[in-house]
Amino acid sequence: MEISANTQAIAYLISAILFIFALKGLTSPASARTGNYYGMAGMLIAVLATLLGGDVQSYGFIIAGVAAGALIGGVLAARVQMTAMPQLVAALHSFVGMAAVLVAVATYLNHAALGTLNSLLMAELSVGIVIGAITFSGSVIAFGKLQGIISGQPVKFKGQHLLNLLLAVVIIGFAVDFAMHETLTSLIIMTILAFLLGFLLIIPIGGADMPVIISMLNSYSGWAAAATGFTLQNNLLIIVGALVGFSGAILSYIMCVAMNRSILHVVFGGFGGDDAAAEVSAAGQAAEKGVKSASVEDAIYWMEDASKVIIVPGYGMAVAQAQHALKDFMELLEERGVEVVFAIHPVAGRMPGHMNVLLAEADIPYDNVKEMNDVNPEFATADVALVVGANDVTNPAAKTDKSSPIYGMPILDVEKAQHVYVIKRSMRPGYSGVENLLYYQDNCSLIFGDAKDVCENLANALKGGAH
Amino acid sequence: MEISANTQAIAYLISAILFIFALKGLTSPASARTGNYYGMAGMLIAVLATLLGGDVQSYGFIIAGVAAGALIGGVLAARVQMTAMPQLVAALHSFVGMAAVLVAVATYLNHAALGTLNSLLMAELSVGIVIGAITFSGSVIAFGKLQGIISGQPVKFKGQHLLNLLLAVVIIGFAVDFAMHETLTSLIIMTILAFLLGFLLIIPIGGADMPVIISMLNSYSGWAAAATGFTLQNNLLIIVGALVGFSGAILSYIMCVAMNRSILHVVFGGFGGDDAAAEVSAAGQAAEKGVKSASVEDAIYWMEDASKVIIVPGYGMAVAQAQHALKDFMELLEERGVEVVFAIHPVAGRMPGHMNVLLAEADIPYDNVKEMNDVNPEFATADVALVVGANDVTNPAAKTDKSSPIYGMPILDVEKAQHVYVIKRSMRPGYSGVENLLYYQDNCSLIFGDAKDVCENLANALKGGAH
Amino acid sequence: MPEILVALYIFVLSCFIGYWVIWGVTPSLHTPLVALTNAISGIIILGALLATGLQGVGNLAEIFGFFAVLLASINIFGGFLVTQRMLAMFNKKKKK
Amino acid sequence: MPEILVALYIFVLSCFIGYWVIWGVTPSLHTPLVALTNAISGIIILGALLATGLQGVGNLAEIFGFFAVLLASINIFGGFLVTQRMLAMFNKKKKK
Ligand SMILES: NC(=O)c1ccc[n+]([C@@H]2O[C@H](COP(=O)([O-])OP(=O)(O)OC[C@H]3O[C@@H](n4cnc5c(N)ncnc54)[C@H](OP(=O)(O)O)[C@@H]3O)[C@@H](O)[C@H]2O)c1
Ligand SMILES: NC(=O)c1ccc[n+]([C@@H]2O[C@H](COP(=O)([O-])OP(=O)(O)OC[C@H]3O[C@@H](n4cnc5c(N)ncnc54)[C@H](OP(=O)(O)O)[C@@H]3O)[C@@H](O)[C@H]2O)c1
Repeated sequence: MEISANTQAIAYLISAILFIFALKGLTSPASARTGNYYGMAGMLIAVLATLLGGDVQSYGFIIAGVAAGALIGGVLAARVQMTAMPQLVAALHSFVGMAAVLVAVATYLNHAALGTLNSLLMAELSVGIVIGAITFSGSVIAFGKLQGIISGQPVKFKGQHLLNLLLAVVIIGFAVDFAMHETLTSLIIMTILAFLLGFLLIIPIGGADMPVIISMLNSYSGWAAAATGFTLQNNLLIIVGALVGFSGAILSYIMCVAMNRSILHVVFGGFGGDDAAAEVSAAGQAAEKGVKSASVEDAIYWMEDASKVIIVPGYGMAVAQAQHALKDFMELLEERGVEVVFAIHPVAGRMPGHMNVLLAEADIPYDNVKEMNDVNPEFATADVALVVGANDVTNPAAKTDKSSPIYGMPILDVEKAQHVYVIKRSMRPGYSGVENLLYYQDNCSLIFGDAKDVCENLANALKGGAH
Repeated sequence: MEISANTQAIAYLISAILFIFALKGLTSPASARTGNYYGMAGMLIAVLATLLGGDVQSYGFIIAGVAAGALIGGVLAARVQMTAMPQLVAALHSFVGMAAVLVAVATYLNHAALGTLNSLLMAELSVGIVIGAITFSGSVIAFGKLQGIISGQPVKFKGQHLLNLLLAVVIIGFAVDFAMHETLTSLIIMTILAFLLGFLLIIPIGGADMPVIISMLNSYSGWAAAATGFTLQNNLLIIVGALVGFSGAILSYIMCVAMNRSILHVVFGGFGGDDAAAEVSAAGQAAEKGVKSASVEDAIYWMEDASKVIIVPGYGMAVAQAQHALKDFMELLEERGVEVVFAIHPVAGRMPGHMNVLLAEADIPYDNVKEMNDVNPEFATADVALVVGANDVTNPAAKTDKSSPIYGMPILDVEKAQHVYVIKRSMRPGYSGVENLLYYQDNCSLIFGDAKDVCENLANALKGGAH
Repeated sequence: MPEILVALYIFVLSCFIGYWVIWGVTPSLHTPLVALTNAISGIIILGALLATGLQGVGNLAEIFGFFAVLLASINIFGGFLVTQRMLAMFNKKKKK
Repeated sequence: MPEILVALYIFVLSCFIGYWVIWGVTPSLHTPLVALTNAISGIIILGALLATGLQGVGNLAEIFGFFAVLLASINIFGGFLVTQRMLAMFNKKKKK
């Protein structure tokens, strides 16, 4: 069976519609699964329409590639820990980037063999290759930093940004030469330099900033797909590319707003490494007051008969995998008639929506989980706020201390609860390296220990205690 | 100066973007004016690009047409009363419909003269003509009913819907004949029948249902423009047509939901005319309890020292043009430290957003104006709810009386206020013809009189009274 | 792609845009929305211009075209101006 | 319209759709969103299929194409399945 170009175009349109509905499904958890199926259907239709379109004539390599890809992808998806999602995502981005480069080069070779090259095509190819290559090497670095293969420390040297700028200019130069004179060497040099640029752009960024970078690279991978669509005159690639491009861009934007930093600051800033200079001011004064530490029993005392407990999970909960223990604890509290709410800050954890996925993994119903703006007014009426491995997102310095690097970042109003208990292992600061003024408040005590252990102890205390 | 087809295509794209931003501007009153300017700019660019495109070679008729149109349109816009907006809108829709018909016919004539007709083109032309003609005659009837030129009563006869269906089939038949054999007579008959169909479709619908119908026709006029875009291979027309088409469709949908009726019920129902059978049940029982009537002074007594007064405007306020008097009254109350809120039901008045425009006309700041869902919880804390010429949107029967035709329609929870005063002229029911159970509640009294007069009296009482 | 398919693509994508942009309109501006869509549906004037301005074809087409230009212009000017008038009312800020 | 302009139209319209559809995603599903966009950006496989399957051109292109198919497939399968896994967690209803 072979379908005409027009049938193919209509199939592509249907598949574009399905992709849009797939994303629209994510409007609510209830419709999200159906959305994912729409996405799968769209992909299937698109692939079939391409295979049947008459342009594809040999299937051996394709079958091999898809089979191997299905196997690898399936295993990755089944095995990955929810806490390792950022790495997986980075790895997948790098694949899209590399695929874009490979497709562009192969398209060039095909057109060269058929003698159908022209300047516009070569210009479009260059755009695809450069964006793809940057996406690839950038994502590889991001993956390495997140996985701990490469040190998370920002690698910095003088004139870094100037070098990158220079490199970009040189790349454009080679691209122009390639587009105008069909010079193969220019193509090769351009590609290599683009890989290098991706590497240099991401290496100076601290490991902790990787979530924003990953979203940025997600956006790039979308634009790379769109650029490929222009080269291949394939409208479906253009549509999907734009959708993905916006997804990454909007997520980076959301993260930056929630951290009160500009994207430029993330890309050029080298945040969260060495310089913790400005934080002496208010925090320094507060330090002299000392910090109270508490035992599990102290905390239970206030929680077991409370009317409302708000739990604030953070990165530490993810690291310690404490969500299941928290779920047990929540159920025990609810059995005693305590209302339990989980309060999620938009950048708690290390990627957008990170906490939601972990809580969902532990089967915590999403009606119990509230976003920052919805839950903030509730702290004032809560008996206890239990902070589990969260830090920066609870730091009142963001509201009060103008000299703090996180000043202006919207935070959870934890300090308004009657009692605040914070579970963490040490006095070390969180991601931003800023000391947390919350710990010096009268109503706040710290429970030192691993989040999972402490949560299990809390649950046990509630079970065991002969109340 | 003449521009190439490509430049023209880019100009059209820019103008499409501007139109989208124009509509996006209406997201908030703050950005709406800029949005309107975007719309104007988009239109200017589109017209210039067309005139310079090389296809247009004689300008006499065009200049005359635009000049006359500008004059008529300008005068209409400057003169129209805000309360007469529904009529204006209906008239303008009819123009779009007629223009679509004229353009399609002229396009046919041009192509016939040049000998470039083909079946696809003629099929598209037929779609454009039929939708355009229905839009035209339907809107003319709607205009007539709203303006009172034609009786608002639904005109009904047996077999009406069957006749319409038959007509539609016949129209399609002639369209097919035209597209296949280029028969001019078929074209003419098809056009005439389409005009007739538009007439027959709208004439059985009661005057009070016109707002929904107008939105529906708005939607049609969009689809007519899109169909013209297909015939002329003009992508800008397609884009704008789809935008307008969705606007009308969504507004009809919103109205239907707010009235808890289906669009089919509106189109085929003949609501709000004769049959007031079912309403005896609960309303009948309540009627025996009698209704309290009150004087302006009674109402002032509870309002002058209240902490919160919620004003519920409705169709009667629009008819009486009472918004300016209400504004004075609001200011006098505020001077006395009373919090005044205006509560807007989504279908208060006779078109979506009707009340908002009137209140804005009277300079009432839009911070004082709240939508139903936001304001409903506030009634319980209000000392007085003052209902000014609203009726159906306050009828608790919608919540309690399953046999009521308006059962299930979301309403304003007026009855929860401590005291309720309703300004209206008589015991006649509102638009739906259903008796209002609110009037029989203990905390409710009616102030009989024209809304404007009563509001002026209220203001005077507040000024004059030596409190 | 043949023109008709291009048109179809554009139509479908525009429908999505229409859906979202209209749902984004705040309810208090629904009346101005109606007026504004009235104005922009005057875009049908492009068809009218082409019909009227084409050289060397029948007079009848030109006359039809003239009326189409006239009607569409009324929509455009009437629509934008009345929207403007309404929005000007909304734009007044709280004085106090 | 020349193909490049068609592409431009489609690109611009899709950008608007992208803007609205992504802002509509509820924050609690942002992680699945990232995984899903990963999956659908595997659409680059279309380019890979064309590059690999074209008859009678150099072997080099075919090999490049093979790797592109492989990488894109990993994305597609990995992306959809991990999204599925995550969403399955969300879908469990409150038991009580
Ligand atoms: N979510 C995103 O998309 C995103 C993106 C970019 C940046 N960020 C940044 O990430 C930060 C997130 O804030 P956050 O409050 O969730 O985390 P955080 O500020 O990084 O703090 C995490 C806390 O968890 C504690 N912790 C670590 N491992 C633990 C364990 N095993 N048991 C118990 N406690 C443990 C740490 O203290 P100890 O070492 O003393 O235990 C630390 O104070 C924000 O600054 C945000 O800007 C987030
Ligand atoms: N807004 C929309 O988009 C839309 C669309 C379609 C249908 N509708 C329908 O329209 C109705 C709107 O409800 P509504 O509560 O605003 O109006 P309503 O139910 O029609 O009631 C209007 C009331 O105003 C009174 N009134 C009329 N002229 C008056 C004057 N000069 N002075 C004082 N009172 C006067 C009338 O009583 P008297 O005659 O006794 O004075 C009547 O009870 C709903 O049923 C809705 O479904 C609205």
